Parts: sequence; structure tokens; C-alpha cells
Amino acid sequence: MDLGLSEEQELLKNFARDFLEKECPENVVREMEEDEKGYSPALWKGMADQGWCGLIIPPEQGGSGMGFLDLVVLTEEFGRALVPGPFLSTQIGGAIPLLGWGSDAQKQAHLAKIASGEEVWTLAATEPVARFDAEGVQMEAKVEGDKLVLNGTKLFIRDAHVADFMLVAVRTKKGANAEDGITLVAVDAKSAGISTTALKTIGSDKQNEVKFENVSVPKANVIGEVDKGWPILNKLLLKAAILESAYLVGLAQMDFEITINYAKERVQFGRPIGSFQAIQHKCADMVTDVDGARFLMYRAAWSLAEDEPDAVQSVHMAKAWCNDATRRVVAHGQQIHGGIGFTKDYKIQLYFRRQKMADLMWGDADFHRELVAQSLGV
Amino acid sequence: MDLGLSEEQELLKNFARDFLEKECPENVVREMEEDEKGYSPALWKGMADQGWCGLIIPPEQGGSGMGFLDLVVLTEEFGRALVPGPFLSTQIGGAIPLLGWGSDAQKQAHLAKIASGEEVWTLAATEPVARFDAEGVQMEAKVEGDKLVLNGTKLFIRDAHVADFMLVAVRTKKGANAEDGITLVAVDAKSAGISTTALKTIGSDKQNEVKFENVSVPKANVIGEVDKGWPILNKLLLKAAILESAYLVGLAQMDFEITINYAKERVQFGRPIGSFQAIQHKCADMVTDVDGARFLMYRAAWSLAEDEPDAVQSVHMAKAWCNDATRRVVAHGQQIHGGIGFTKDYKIQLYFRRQKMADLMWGDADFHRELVAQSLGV
Amino acid sequence: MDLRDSPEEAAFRREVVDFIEKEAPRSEPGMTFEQLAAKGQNWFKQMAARGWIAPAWPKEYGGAGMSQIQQFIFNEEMAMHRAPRPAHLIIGLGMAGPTIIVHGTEEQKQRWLPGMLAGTDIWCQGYSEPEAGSDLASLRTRAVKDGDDYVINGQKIWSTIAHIAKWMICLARTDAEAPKHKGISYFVIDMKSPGLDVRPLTNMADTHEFNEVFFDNVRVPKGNIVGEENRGWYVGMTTLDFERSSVGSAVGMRQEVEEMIEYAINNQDKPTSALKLNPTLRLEMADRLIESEVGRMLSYRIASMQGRGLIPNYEASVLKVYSAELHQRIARTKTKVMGMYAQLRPGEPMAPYMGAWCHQYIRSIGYTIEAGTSEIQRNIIAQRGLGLSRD
Amino acid sequence: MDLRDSPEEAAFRREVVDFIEKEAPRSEPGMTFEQLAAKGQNWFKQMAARGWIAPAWPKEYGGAGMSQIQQFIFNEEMAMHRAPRPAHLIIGLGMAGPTIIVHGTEEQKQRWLPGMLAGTDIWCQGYSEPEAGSDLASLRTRAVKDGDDYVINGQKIWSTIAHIAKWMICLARTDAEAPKHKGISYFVIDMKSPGLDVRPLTNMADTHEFNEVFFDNVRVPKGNIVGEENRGWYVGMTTLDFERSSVGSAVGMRQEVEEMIEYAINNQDKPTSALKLNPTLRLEMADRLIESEVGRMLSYRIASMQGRGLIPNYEASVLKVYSAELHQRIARTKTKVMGMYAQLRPGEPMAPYMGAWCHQYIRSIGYTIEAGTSEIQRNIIAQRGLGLSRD
Repeated sequence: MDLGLSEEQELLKNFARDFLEKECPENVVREMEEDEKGYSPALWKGMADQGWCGLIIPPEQGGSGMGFLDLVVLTEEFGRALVPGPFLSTQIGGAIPLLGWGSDAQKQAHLAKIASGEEVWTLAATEPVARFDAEGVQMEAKVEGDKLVLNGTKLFIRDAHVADFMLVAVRTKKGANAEDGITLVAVDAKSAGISTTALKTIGSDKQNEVKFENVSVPKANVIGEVDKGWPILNKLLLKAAILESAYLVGLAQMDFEITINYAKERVQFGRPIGSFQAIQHKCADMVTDVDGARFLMYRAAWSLAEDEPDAVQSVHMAKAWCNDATRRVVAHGQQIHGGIGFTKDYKIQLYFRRQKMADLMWGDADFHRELVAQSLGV
Repeated sequence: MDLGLSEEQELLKNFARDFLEKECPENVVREMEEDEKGYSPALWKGMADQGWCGLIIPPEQGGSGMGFLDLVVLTEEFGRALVPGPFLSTQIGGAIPLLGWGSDAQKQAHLAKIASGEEVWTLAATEPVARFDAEGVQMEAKVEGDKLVLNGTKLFIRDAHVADFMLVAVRTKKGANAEDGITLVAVDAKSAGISTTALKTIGSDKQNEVKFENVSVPKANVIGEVDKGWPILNKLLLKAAILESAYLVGLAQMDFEITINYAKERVQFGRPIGSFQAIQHKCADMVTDVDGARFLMYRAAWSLAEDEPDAVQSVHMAKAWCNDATRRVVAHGQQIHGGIGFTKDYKIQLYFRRQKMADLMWGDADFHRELVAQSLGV
Repeated sequence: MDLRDSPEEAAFRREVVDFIEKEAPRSEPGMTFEQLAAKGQNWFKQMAARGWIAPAWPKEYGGAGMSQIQQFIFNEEMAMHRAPRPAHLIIGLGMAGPTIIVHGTEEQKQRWLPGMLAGTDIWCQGYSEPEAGSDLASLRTRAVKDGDDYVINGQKIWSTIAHIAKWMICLARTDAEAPKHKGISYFVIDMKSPGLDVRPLTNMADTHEFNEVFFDNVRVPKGNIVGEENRGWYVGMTTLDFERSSVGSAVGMRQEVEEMIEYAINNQDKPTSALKLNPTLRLEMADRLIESEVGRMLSYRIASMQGRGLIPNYEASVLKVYSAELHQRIARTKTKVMGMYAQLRPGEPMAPYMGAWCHQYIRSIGYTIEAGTSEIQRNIIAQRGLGLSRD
Repeated sequence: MDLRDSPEEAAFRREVVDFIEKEAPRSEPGMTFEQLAAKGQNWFKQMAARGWIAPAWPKEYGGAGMSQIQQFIFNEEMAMHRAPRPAHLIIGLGMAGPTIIVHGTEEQKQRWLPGMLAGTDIWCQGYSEPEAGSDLASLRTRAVKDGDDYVINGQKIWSTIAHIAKWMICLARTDAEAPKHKGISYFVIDMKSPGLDVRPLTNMADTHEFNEVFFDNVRVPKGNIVGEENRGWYVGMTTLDFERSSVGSAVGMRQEVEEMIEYAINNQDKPTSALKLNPTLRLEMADRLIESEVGRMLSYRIASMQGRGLIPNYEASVLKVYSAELHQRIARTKTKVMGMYAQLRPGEPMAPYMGAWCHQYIRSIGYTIEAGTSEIQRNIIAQRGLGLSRD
């Protein structure tokens, strides 16, 4: 029984931190906010070279052969450095589903390319109704012979504009039970009939509206079985929620550290503001929230990775808490910084804005809290 | 447009404060906690002599001829001094309903006696189901000729053990609409078949279980009409909620004042604890909560007294907020006092315990918040 | 205790409402200072013609000379009708003007007040400095006498709309040896002065309200000092008191919450309806409504005190800290009403309310910082209001 | 990262569970110290026989010598099975004993440890004084050397179960001239000493846990000093560290929340069902469950650190303040589960859970005060943990 990181994980974490401090400093984050692509190909290549794109992919397919928990540890560092780019999208939309439910042919075709950084993937689940449950998948696809034909709109799709493939959730059957009739299909982003429009978001991440007009996709691209995609999508959404939570934890940790340092340096009334009790107590609450978020997230990540009976409940707990706790942290971070933190030029606001982004993504606290309540039978 | 007190109200308030400081000091409050009756006849007589028992009763019936807002002002002072005894019960169960909906004969029979302190009344609304809506009234009464025969149990009835009359809400008709079929009837507490059992409560107020076994009451004792009692009861419950809120405001104001004084006097680390920012900021939050509670309560009391269109919504707002705000106040009060406040011998705990009592009485914050939401049409 | 208008108040309210309904354009979400000034031009002239552009100023100086209660009614109706306020003129009308009326010479009044009222002169404020925020009295911008002028060197920050202002009210140190509150003077500075440099400071909501202002040997005639030399701290505090006692924002909050509820209800049949997807949201909205009503009462309380000739003490700080924090909660609840769409910023066509609510979520972070942080306000409440000793 | 037991841990857990299931009575809500001692007598003997009554003590002194992880498992299972802890022995076993083991002489160990283990000797603590609460080092109880004895005068407060204790660990000032932390010694005092007077201090929940203890020329042999004279502050801190690092309560919280949820579910068909009457309660319960799980993880974190040989710093204070405040929230949510019945106190036949939840609502007020207030804990986190400077 041990909540700490393994030696290997410590190495991964420390290495990632050093690498990202050097390769993804604040100015890169800022540049990518304005950049159309939203990421630096050089940095992407560097990350692939570290083996991160294939972190969870077996060595036979060119990956590092590590596990989901290791990916969580790495994602925390991505949150800390606010790394721009389609890393998480590719893991959630590509590596995880292919490894978990892909056919041998599908694995063969894509895993090595994902590991090498050659292929970018994303999960296209949400639509204008913007829900994270089975009823949220309404976009229809008709099965015609050995093809599926997709029509409709996906919304809030991260990195779709640079994706090579999208894992699209479509409805292939309508019925009373929303969980029945969902199909997951890997769509070549260059297929005719696909158009993407970038959205202007609070997190300056790259989310898109993606329109599908008679997009034809080989049936062989279905991940899992036709109509039986929900259990896979559900599991994917849980993993996504944990990775987003890890991102939030890393982000909040860094917001906290920047804030503590500021409180030590900023002098008003002849003393560092960190010597005022009102500031000290806020800082104490920040560390409590960050630590609590981290360990609850670890616990859920572990349960999910190990397929423990309480895995689903613990993921909902973790995302609910991480959303709320990190929101408190970044709010304190802003307040302790005062005016300077309110400027665009100062770094702390980057964290505040991305907290809201990650908070909303894969379900806000109310959504997950509701699911916890349901899991209690109340 | 003026949120302040009138000159007359200022006089009433100041006089009441002086009188109660003298006649109802802490030791009286403590003695009455243990006393079976729960109040001092001498103090009751004194209060009647001040004209308080008949505050809202017209001079023709021996009262002071003041209004509901004046009663609110006085009740605040009762909260401040934690006055024990059946004052509020008599107003809510007797004076207000008789004045509002009593027949001339009923007024004639009782108002003067209430004003003189001779008669104690109480409202017997709640039952073991413990709800403050129309469905909460389930105890049946059969109309037999010119009598009603009551059978069942009322619960959480304040001062029933010393009441001369109880205004009992009974169900005389059952149907789909719970609001139809409720009757309010004044029951002589000495009637055969009534038994009361005192409850041991957190507020050390005197609540009772009251059992009715074939209690026969003249139909002439019905206040309003048979089966049409709900609108009256509903209005009574709103007035009761405001008076309880006023009690809470007075209680929280005093808790706050005691706490501020303690923070000024208590020295640790060589300085008054009130000089520590953590304490100062709690005190600032306390005064904000107390002030906010007072003025929201005034606003609702005024709307209710004037029968403004938003009266009902504003009462629900006021009780919801007063419950929550005063809970925060008494919690801070305890925390700032530290160990000494945790002892039974020190006065602050008297306020903490009664806050919970008044918070629960006539609907907790969740109950009233729900009704606010309903009033918004959401 | 009477929340109803007196007959005089009711008549005044009618007059205000009539005027607004006849003349006022509606505020639109997310307007910049420049857009506001352009759109409201005629409306602000109409207001000025009645003196209503400066409700609190004495009539002799071109204001409306409204009583506190009248101002309250005026503010309330302006908020309820979403009539645009001349936000670009507020430092002149709300801070500089009143200060000059109290502390200025007759000549200064003649010189500066008319331009404020006419709306031709935009004013800005130079108080805070990078090292003097909450601890304003430690400001270091120096003003050294040189003949009939003062020569100013230093830097100011958070100067709202300095980039379009003609005049600045500015605190600078005229006696470096004196205790920190006693060596400061209150200047009026022409923003076109040589050596004065305004640099934009974009805020985290990506809008340009604030500026840094640099002074490199800026010459200011000594006739531009308001009040006595070295008494500027106390002159400046007059200004801050004016700022603090403006209760407009609290009055508008209930309006804002009702707007949010209206939006939620209007959209409740859509598949994206937050009311449908989030069963606690309705109770959260009820809480915001209750809280906004508390805020309204806390501002009524101040108006009532003033109406009775009482001078609010800690009450204004209570209102400030309460309103600022409530505003942040309202902004957060609004994001819940929008669900995933809450992240869409101004400029994004799909953004509900033109992205104004998303903008507000970010912008509201400043509310607990500007015009005295919540921490400073709580210190004031505890120390000035409750008599707790300073640490 | 592995939340599963290792094979050794699993075996140990099985052993603990088997033992508890075979031998332990169940805790009942609202038991007094005396009732607990009586009911648990046989069970505590069984525990003592295995050394499990003092899980952390080295085996050589009669403890179980459990590792931190084993203690964690032990605490967890005890809480999950609601097995009674010897609360009346906790100051001896959890504080005095470990301190004597570290700082005591061999003779002192032989003299005092066996009685603690046997459960025959109840210990209490004399640290706080009326004027020395959070500021403990300013304590004023004096111990003056007189021959082979010290003569003690002064007063202690908050001495839990002093009224049934045989021994007290007590801090008293032996050098009035020294700086305040450096003139204090750590005494063991026989509660039957002449001149020692114990007076009950009933708390606001109407129970008698605490006492005031008065010393009027109480003679204590010098052999009863633990550690060196005037080094008692540091000896005493050892005890406080033992107190702080006990993570039992956080482990029990989830159990407590689940019990609450179970109650709510079991009663949901009754007309008084809070779940039916209060639609937000289910979400509030979900929040408490989540929060209790966070608390559990914050204590796992400490056990994990200790398991790796790391020494927790601010982490114990984080757990303390978090747990205490959560406990209060849980107590409040429990009152909502009971609705109007929440106000019924112990002794009232109609009270749900024998009034224990109502009692807890009041009693939990003490959690953020005792063993270091939340304010002091946050100071420690900020200053010791985060390196912020003292003001």
C-alpha cells in the first residue's frame, strides 16, 4: 500500500519537468495561444523523441511500454507547464482506444505512427448538445454496405484542425436505450466532406466545430463493434476525465508555487505580503486543495488502471473534487497576486484561464457529483 | 424609502434592550433551561405589563395597538437576550391569527386575555412527518354536529405544556389537493384527551409531543372556515418564519458583540487576539452576515406587513439567508472564543445551540431555498 | 421602515424612468469605452443638459444636486433599464470633480468642471504604482519644485483609460523627508505634457482598460495642485471616499441575476439546457438571487443612513467586499448556465451573450482587487468599524 | 503507487479483521468514557495481550511494534468495524507512553509503562492553562525545587478525564527568568497528591470530558521529571507530535459518511425522509463522501511517507485542519438527514441514533479548537511547511 510514485515514475516526472522547463517555457505557451496550429512541431518532435507520444504503447510498436499511471504522472507535468499541442488528444482519441479495443490491423496501422509523433488523433465525442453521457451522441451514421456515412456536427473537439484521425462517436441505431446504438469509428481527417472551424476559447486551447457532410468511412475503421461503442466510449471518457484531472493538479501545483514565491517577494507595508496571516491562511488552503486533489486523482487513476470495483465512482469523485479544488486554488492565486496578476503579461492568468477549460472538459463538478450521488443509490 | 427604524421603534427597541438586560440576564436564561415550565411567571408578568404581550392588539382590547413590524423589532431583542417563555408562541398561535381571521366573538373572548398575559397560546401545526407544507397536516378531525373530534399527534410544539389554548391544524377532508381540507381550530389545552410530553432539544426551548385522543372541540372554535384553513396557516407560517428570522438576527448580533469584546480582551502571544488578521477577517465576515440578515429580514417583514406582491418570495429569501448567515456567525463566534467558548459555563454556547433551534423551526434553508427556486419558475 | 417611495420620491422616480425610456439607448454586453462613448454621445448630452450626468454635484457647479436617496433611485432605475452610464467620464465626474469641488480654488473649478460635465474632457487617475498598491502611501513618484512648476518623475500603474484621457489626477511625493502620508501632493496633470508616456496594459480578460504612465521630467504648473502642498493624501482620500460610497453596482446585481435566470428559462427547452442537465443549478440561481437581494439591502442601508444625515463608516466597505465577491459568484453561476459554451470568448460567433458572460468570468477577478482589495476592506471593517487594534 | 495491500499487509489485515470479528464489541453512539471502559474491559485485555493496545510501541516495552503502514491498516479496520478504542487510555498509550519511551529513564519506564498497557492506569494531560491556550509556551504554573521535591502551584485546564486519571503529564515552569520556551519542565504527577484539586468542566455538548486542575503546593518528587529540567518544552513537543501524527480519525470519516448515507437510504420510504423532502441533500451527501475520501487519501499520504521512512512536515497539520473542518461539515449534513428530529438530544427517546448525531453537531465545534486550533495549524502549514515568514 503506497500512494507515492515508483522510482521509474519519479524519473519520468523529473525528466519531464526539466525537459519542459527548457523546451516549453512561458513564451512558447504564449506564442502557441496565438498560433493557428496551436503547437510547435519542433516541441512535438522533441516529445515524441522522449518516447512520450508512445508512452503507453508497447515497445514492439515503437512505444515505451509504460502504463496509464505513468501517463497520469506525465500529464501532471504537462499541466504544470501548460504544454500546448495535441498530446492528450492523441492519447485519448488514439493510443488508449487502439490499445484497448483496436483490432490487430488497426494497431498495426497506427500505433507506431502515434508513437513516433507522425499521427495526431482526437476524440470527437461532444456535439452541440454538449453532454458527456450516451444521450450526447446524436450525430447519425448510416451503415451502407462496408461503409459508414456520417452527417452532422461535432463541437468542442480539441485539435481536430491538426488531427490526422478523429475517433468519432456516432449513432448507428436509435432506440429507447441511448447506450445502445453508438458506434466509434476512426475517420481520416482528410476525408471529403469534413470541415473544421476553430473556436475562440477561454483556455486558448484549440477546440473546433467539425462538420461532417456525407463523409464516407470504411466499416473496417470501426473500433469495437457497430452499435456497441458506448462501453468503450464510457471508459474512454473516464480515462479522459482522469487525465484532465491530472492536468488540473499539475496546473494548480504550479499556480500555487508561483503564488507562494510572489507572496515571499512582494513587499507592502514594509514586509513581504506572505507574512500577513490572511495571505498565509490562503496559502495553507491552497496546498491542502492541491495535495487533496493530487492524491484523490492518484487513487482514482489507480483504481481505473486496475479495474477495481469502485473505479467508476472514484473517477467521478476525482474529477468533481479536482474541478472545485483547483478552481479555489487559482482564485486564491489571482487574489494573492493582486493587480499584477490581473495583467495579461503576467503568467498567473494563463493558469486561471486553463483551469476553467479543463474544469469544463469531460464534465464539470456538478455533472460528476450527480453521478457520485447516483452511484450511492440516492 | 427608508430601511431604518421609526422613532417609535427605536424607543421600543432601546426600552426592550434595557428591560431585558435587567430582567432577563444570563442566569435567568440558564435557570429556565432546566425549569420544567421553561419561563419565569414574574418575567412574563413584567413583559405583559410593558404591553408586549398585546403589542399588536388594539387598545380597545387592552393592547398597545402597534403593528407587525414593531413586533419584529421587539423579537430581535428577544433573540438578543434569548428570552425564555411562550411569547412568540402566543403571538404566532394566538394574537396574529385571532386578529387576522378570528370572529368578533373569538376576539372578544381572547385578545384582552392575551394582552394581559393571562392566556398562553401556541400553534400546533407540525406532526411526526415534520413538514411545513400542506401535506404536513395529516392529523384528522371528524366534524360531528357542532363539534370536531381530534385524534392524532402533533410534534415539535413549542410551549404546548404551558399553553391555555392551542391553534391546531387538522385535516377535515382528504383529497388530491393537500391544500384543501385543512381546518384551524382553537383547542382548550385542558380538554380531555390531550397529553403532552416534553422533548429534550438542542435549543433547550420547550417543545412537546402532543397527543389528541378523541378530543372534542366546539365548531365555534374554528378560526376561519372548515376545510379552508390552509391560506391562513400558510400566512401564519410566513409570519412565524419572519419572527424566527428576527430572533435569529438578534441572537447573531449578540453573539457577534460578545465575540468582538472577547477578541479585544483575550491576549495570546502578547497581544489581543483581535489584532490577528485571521480573527479580524472573521469578525468582518460576521458583521457582514449579521447586517445582511437584518436588512433582508426587515425587507421581507415590511413586504409581508404591506402585503406586497413579492412578500412570499421575500420571506423565503429571508429565512433561507438568515438561517445560513447566522449559522456562519455562531460558528465563527465559537471558533474565535476557542476553548473557553466550548464550556457549558460560558455564555456563547447558549447562542450556538439556539441558532440551530431557530434555524430548523418553520423550515430550514434548503426548504426555503427550494421555494425561492419554485417562485422563479425554474 | 418603509421601502415604498414617498410621494416626492415616487414623482422623482417617474421622472427618471420617463427620461430613460424616452432617451436612453440600451447597454450592450461587451462594449468598449470607445464604443460606449460613441453610442451614448447623444444620450450623455441629454443627461448633461439636466445635470444628471453628475447627479451628486451641487447645482451651482452644473450637477443635479440630488439627495442621496434620489441618487439611489436614479442609480436603481438606470441599472434596471440597462441605460448606459458614461463610464469613460466616471473618474472626472465621480472622483476628480467632487474632489475639486471640495478642495479646489474657484479658478480650478471654472477651469476643469465644465469640460467634465460637457463630456469633452476624459479624466484618469494616477494613484497606484508598481510598488505601492494596497500600501498606497508608500508611493515614490517625485514632484520637485522648480520655479513656478513642479517636475515629476516616476511611474503610475492601473490608470484606467489614461490612453484617451485629457487630464489626470495624480498623487506625487513633494517632501521625501516627511512621514509617508505627509509628503504627498495632489496634482492635475495635462496628459499631453512632454515627457509623459502612456503605455497600454492589457488585462487578463484581453481588454485594454488600464495603462502604465511614465513621467520623465514632466512639468506641471504649481496652479495645478489641488489643496495644499503636502496635504495631497487627505485630498486624495476624499476621492476614495467618493469612490467607495458609490453604490451603483450593488443595485444592478439583482438585475443581472434576473437576466441570468431569464436566459436559463428561455433556453430550458433546448437540448443544451443547463436547467435540464444540472438539477442543482436552479437552487444555485435561487441563492444568487437571495444574495443579490442582500446586496441591494446593504446598499439601501447606506442610502437610508445618508438620507437621515448619518455618515456611513464600515458600511461602505461591507458593501464593497460583499458585492465584489458576489459578483464573482454570479459570474461563476452564469458559466454553469452556459455549460460547455461558457468557455467561448467574445469574438466567437457561437458564444452566448456575445461572450460577455465568459468575459465577465475573467474580468470579475479584478473586482476583489481594484479600489481596495477584499483583504484591505476587511482590515478597514475590523479596525475602523469594529475597533479591533492594528497588528 | 499501489493502493492494494502487499501480501504481508494483506495477511496482517486478515489477522486484524479476524481478531476484531472474533473479540470486539461494537461501539455504540454516545458512550461515556466510563461506559466505554466498562463495556470494553475484556476486549481491551485481549488487545493488550497482543500488544495491540499500544500498536506503535516497541515490542520490548510491551507494544506491538507495528510499522506505520501496519498501524494504518489497524486503525482503518478498527474504524471500519466500529471496534471500540480505549479512549480512556489514549493519553497514556498515545502520548505519555511514547514520550517516556523516548525521554524517560529505565526506572521510569519500568514504573509507568506496565500500568498503561494493562489498562489499570488512566493518564491525563496538564498542558493548557486559562491564559496559555494557543500560546502554550506562556504557561505560568510554577514548580519550585524544595529538597528532593518540586512544589507546584498553578492551574491547568482542558485536562481530559483528569477526574478518573491516576497520573498526569504536566508542563510547569521551573525557571521563571529564562526565555519562555526554556524554563519549562515535564513532570509526571500522581493525581492523588495532596493539594491537587480536580474540578469538572462540562462542555457545551453537556458532557464531562474536561477538567480544571488546581495545584496548591503539590509536592512532586524530582524523580518524576521526564527528561532534563528546563527541557520540558521539547519533551512535551514529542508528545504533541505523537498526537498530531495519529491519523485514525481521518480513516473513520468515510465510514461515518457511509453510515449517514445508509441511514438516509433506509429511511427514504418514510414520510419524514429527508431525501424526499430535500432534493439537494443527495448531492450534499455525495460531497461529504468525496471529501471524506480526500481525507482518507491525505492520511494515506502520511502513512505512505512514513512507510518510506520520510518524516511528514506540514502534512500532518494539513490533515488535522482538513479533518476537523470536514467533521463539522459531516455533522451538519447529518442534521439535514434528520430534519426537524436533528434537534433532539441524547436522552430524548425519539432522537435518531440515540441523539448521538445531535451531540456530534455540538461536540464537533471543539474539533477545530482542540489539539491546536485551525488558525494555529494554518500558521504552521504556512510558516513551517511553505516557508512564509512569521509576522
